[in-house]
Amino acid sequence: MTKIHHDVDTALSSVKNGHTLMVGGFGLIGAPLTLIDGLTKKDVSGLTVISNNLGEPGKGLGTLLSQKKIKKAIGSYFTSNREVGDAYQRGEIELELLPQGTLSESMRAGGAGIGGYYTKTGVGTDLAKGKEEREINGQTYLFEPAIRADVALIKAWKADTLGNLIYYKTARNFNPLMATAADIVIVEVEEIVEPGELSPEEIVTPHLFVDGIFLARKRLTKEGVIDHE
Amino acid sequence: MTKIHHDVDTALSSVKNGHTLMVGGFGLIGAPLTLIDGLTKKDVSGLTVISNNLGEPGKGLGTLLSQKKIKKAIGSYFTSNREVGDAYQRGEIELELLPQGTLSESMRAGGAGIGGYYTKTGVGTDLAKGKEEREINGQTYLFEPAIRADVALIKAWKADTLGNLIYYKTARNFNPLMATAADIVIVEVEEIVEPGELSPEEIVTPHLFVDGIFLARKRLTKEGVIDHE
Amino acid sequence: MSDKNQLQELIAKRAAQELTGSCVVNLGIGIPTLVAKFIEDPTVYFHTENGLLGVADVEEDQIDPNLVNAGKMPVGETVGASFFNSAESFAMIRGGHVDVAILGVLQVDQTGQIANWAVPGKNIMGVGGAMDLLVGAKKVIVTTTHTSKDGKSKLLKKCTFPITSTRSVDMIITELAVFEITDNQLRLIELMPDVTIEEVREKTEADFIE
Amino acid sequence: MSDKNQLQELIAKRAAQELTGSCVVNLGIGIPTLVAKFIEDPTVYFHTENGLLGVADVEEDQIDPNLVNAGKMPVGETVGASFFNSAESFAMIRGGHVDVAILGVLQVDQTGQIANWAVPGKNIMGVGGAMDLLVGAKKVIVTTTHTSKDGKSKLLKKCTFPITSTRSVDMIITELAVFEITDNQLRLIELMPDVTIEEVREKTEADFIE
Repeated sequence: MTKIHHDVDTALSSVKNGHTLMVGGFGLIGAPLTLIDGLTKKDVSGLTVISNNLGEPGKGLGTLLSQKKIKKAIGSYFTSNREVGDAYQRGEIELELLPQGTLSESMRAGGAGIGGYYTKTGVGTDLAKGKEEREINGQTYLFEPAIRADVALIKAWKADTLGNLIYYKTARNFNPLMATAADIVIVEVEEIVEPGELSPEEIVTPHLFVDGIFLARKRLTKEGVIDHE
Repeated sequence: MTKIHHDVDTALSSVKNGHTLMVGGFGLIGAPLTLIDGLTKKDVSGLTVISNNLGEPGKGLGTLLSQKKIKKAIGSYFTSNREVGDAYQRGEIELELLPQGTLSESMRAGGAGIGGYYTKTGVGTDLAKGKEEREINGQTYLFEPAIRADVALIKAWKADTLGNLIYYKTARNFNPLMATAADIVIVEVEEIVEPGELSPEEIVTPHLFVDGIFLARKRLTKEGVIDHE
Repeated sequence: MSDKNQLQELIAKRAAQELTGSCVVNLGIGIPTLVAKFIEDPTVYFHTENGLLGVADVEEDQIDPNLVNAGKMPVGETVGASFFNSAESFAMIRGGHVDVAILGVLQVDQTGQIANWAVPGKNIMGVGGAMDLLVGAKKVIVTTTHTSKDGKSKLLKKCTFPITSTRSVDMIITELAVFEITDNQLRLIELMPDVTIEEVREKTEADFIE
Repeated sequence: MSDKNQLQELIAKRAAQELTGSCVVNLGIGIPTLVAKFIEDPTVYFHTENGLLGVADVEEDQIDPNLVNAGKMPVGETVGASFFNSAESFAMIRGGHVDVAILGVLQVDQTGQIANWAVPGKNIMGVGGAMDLLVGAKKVIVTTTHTSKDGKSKLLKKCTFPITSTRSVDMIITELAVFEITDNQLRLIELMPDVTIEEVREKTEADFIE
C-alpha cells in the first residue's frame, strides 16, 4: 500500500475537528506550506496547534487563526504574528508558551515513550508558575510532561517511497521531532525518490515514523512563497 | 590547537584513578579497541565503567576487569562475559544493571542537560526496586536519573580535523550518545579527513562534542581484531 | 536437521504467518531470529535494537563484522534501510513505533506475563532490550518450545522467575499450539499439525480456555 | 552610519574581543548578531539554535531562503558546518556544550539577573531560546545600550520586568563601560573610549564596584 497522496484533501483526511496538530517549521522555514494552505480550505475547527509560532498575519498558520479554527496554540514565539495577541485579548484563543528547548524536548519525549522529564530551563521565572520543582544533585529542575499530537504535518526535503526522509539545512528544525510524536504523520516533500537513493547512514527520519507523503506545490524562495506544479 | 593525538598514552592522559568512563560499543562492534587496549596498559584503578557490556573474558574491557581496575560497572548485558559474575560473587565489583533503552536514554539525558526522566520500562520488575514510581496520564512510570562520565572513549568511522564525526553501520550504537555525556570525549577513528569532506547534513556528532581524535591501530575484521599501522 | 531444529523451525514458520502486510518487527534471539527466513513479503521490515531498520540475511562471503543484529550475529541490510544510535532505536521501541516483537521466554504464565531475562539464584547479569520491547511493541508474540529440557511446562500458572514486564503478551506459539491472550487469559486458538488437545492439556500447567 | 548603528557596532566590537581561541558561541538577535563581523579567528564557531553549527556571513546573491539564523535572517555555512534538529540543538545548549552566549536585554540588575523576553502589561507572547541559553551556556555576555530610548538606565537595582533566569550573567558590555559579575555583584572593569567614570555613575541605577 503506497504512502503517497496525490491531492491535498486526501493527505489531510486524517485531520478532524478538535484534533491536536503538530505543524513543522521555524516560521515559514521548513513549514509544510501546501498542507497548511490545504488546512485553511478544509472545514475543520477546534484545533490545538503545536508549532514554534503561528505564522504571520494572514500567512501560513496565521490564516487558520484568522479563520478561528484554532482553539489553542502551544509554541515558543508567537510574537511573529501580532494577531495572536489580539485574538488572545478577545478570548478567542488559549495560549501555552514554552521555552523553545522545552517545546522541542517535550516533542522528543512524546515520540520516545518518555512520560516527562526535568529541565533547568525556566526555573524561577514566570513560565515556571504551577510547575513542579525537584532538586537533582543539588540543582533545581522543573518537571515538563511529554507532548504528542493526533496528526503531525511536517516538511522534509526528500522522501523515498517507503517514507524515509532527509531534510534541507535549517529547514530541518522541529520536523524530525514531530515525525515521532503524532499518531499520524503526513510529510510534504520537494522530491520523491526510489528506496536506495537515500544513504542508510544519512536518513534522518526512518520510514516507520511516516504515514503519508505528499509532493509540495508551494515553495519558499528568495521571492517568497510561490506555487508550482 | 589540534585535537589529534598521535599516541595512545596522550589520548588517554585525561583518564585518572577513580574516574567514571563511558566506553562505546555493542560488544566489540563499535568499541574503541585501541583505546581500550591502552587502558589495559595504563596504571589506573578504581574506575566506574559505563558500557553496554564488559567485553569477553580477557578481551577488550574484560581485560580491565581481570586486572581489577574496575570498581563498578553500569550496563545492560554483562552476560557476554562470565568473569563478571565471578568477580561480582567475590565482591570485587559493584554492578548496576539497566534495561538497554534506559541505559542509552540516561546517557542522552546526561548530555542534554536533562536531570532525569520517566520511562515505563521496568515498571513492576526486579529492576524497579528502590526506584520512584509516578503516574502520568493513568500510566505508571519509573524515574531514571541522567548519567554522565568524566571521560568518554568512543569509536567513530571518520572524523574531520575539527572533530565532526560519522559512524559505520551498526558500529554507531552508543557512541554518539556517549560523545555528548562526558566532560572529556576522546574518539578513535578509522580515518581522519579535512573539514568539508563530511557533508553538513550527514554529520552525526558535531565537533563541539569532541575533545580528542585518535587514529585506530586495531580493527575488527571477519577474522577478529587485528593490529595495523 | 535435528529434531530440536525442526521444532524451532515449525514454531518460527507459524509465527511468520502472523506478519502480514506492512509492519515493523523486532526479533529476539533464538527461535524468533528464525522467523525472518519464512517471510517473503518485502513490506515486513525488521528492526534490530542495536540500530538498524531493514535487517536482511547475509551471505557468508558478504559478512561485515560491523553489521550485526542484537544477538551480535552478522546480518545484511535491505534497500531502504537506515542506521541510528541506541537511544533513537529504543525511542522507536518505547514510543510505540514497532508493530510486533517476537520474543523467546523462559516462562510465560496464564495471565500472559513472561520471564525471559533472569533465573533466581543465578547472578542477574543481563537484560538487554527485553523490558523495553515488552512495554513498547504494539503486539508481542512469544515463540517457545512448550516444555523445558527436563520436560516441564514453560506455560505456568504463575512465573517463578523474575518477570520482564507487567504487560501481558498477545500470543504464544509453541510446537504444540497457539494461544491468544485477552483480558489476561490464555485461549487456545490452534493446535499444531498432528497434535491432540489431550497432549496440550497434559503438557500445560497454565489454565487456558479451549 | 547612524549614531545608533555606531553605538551598536562599538559594543559588538568590544564583545568580539572576548571571543579568543577555539570556542562555540551563540549570538542573540540585535547587537549580538553584529559581533560576528568583528571575528577573524576561524576557530570561533557560531551556533544558532534553529539547528546549525558553523554560521557564516552570506552574500546577497548567495541567499538561500532555507538557511537562516534564529532571527530568521539569511546566513551562510562554514566549511565543517553541521545541521541538526531543534531538540539536538537545545540539547547542546542545555547540556553545557555552548561556550558563550551573547544576548541583548531589556534590563539587567546589579546581581546580574536579566530580563529580555517579556514586558509587564503586554501579552507574554514569545520566549524562544532565551531561557535555555541562560541556563546552559558556560559564559553569558550581555550586550546592550546603557540606557533605554527615554534615557533611563537599563542597569537596574532590580529587574522590574520578568526575569529570564535566576542565573547571573558573566559580563555586561555597553557603549559606556564593561562590567564583570562575580558573586552576584557588578564590577566596572573598563570604560569605553572617551567615557568618564562620572558619566557611568550618572547613567547607572545599579550599584557597582568601581
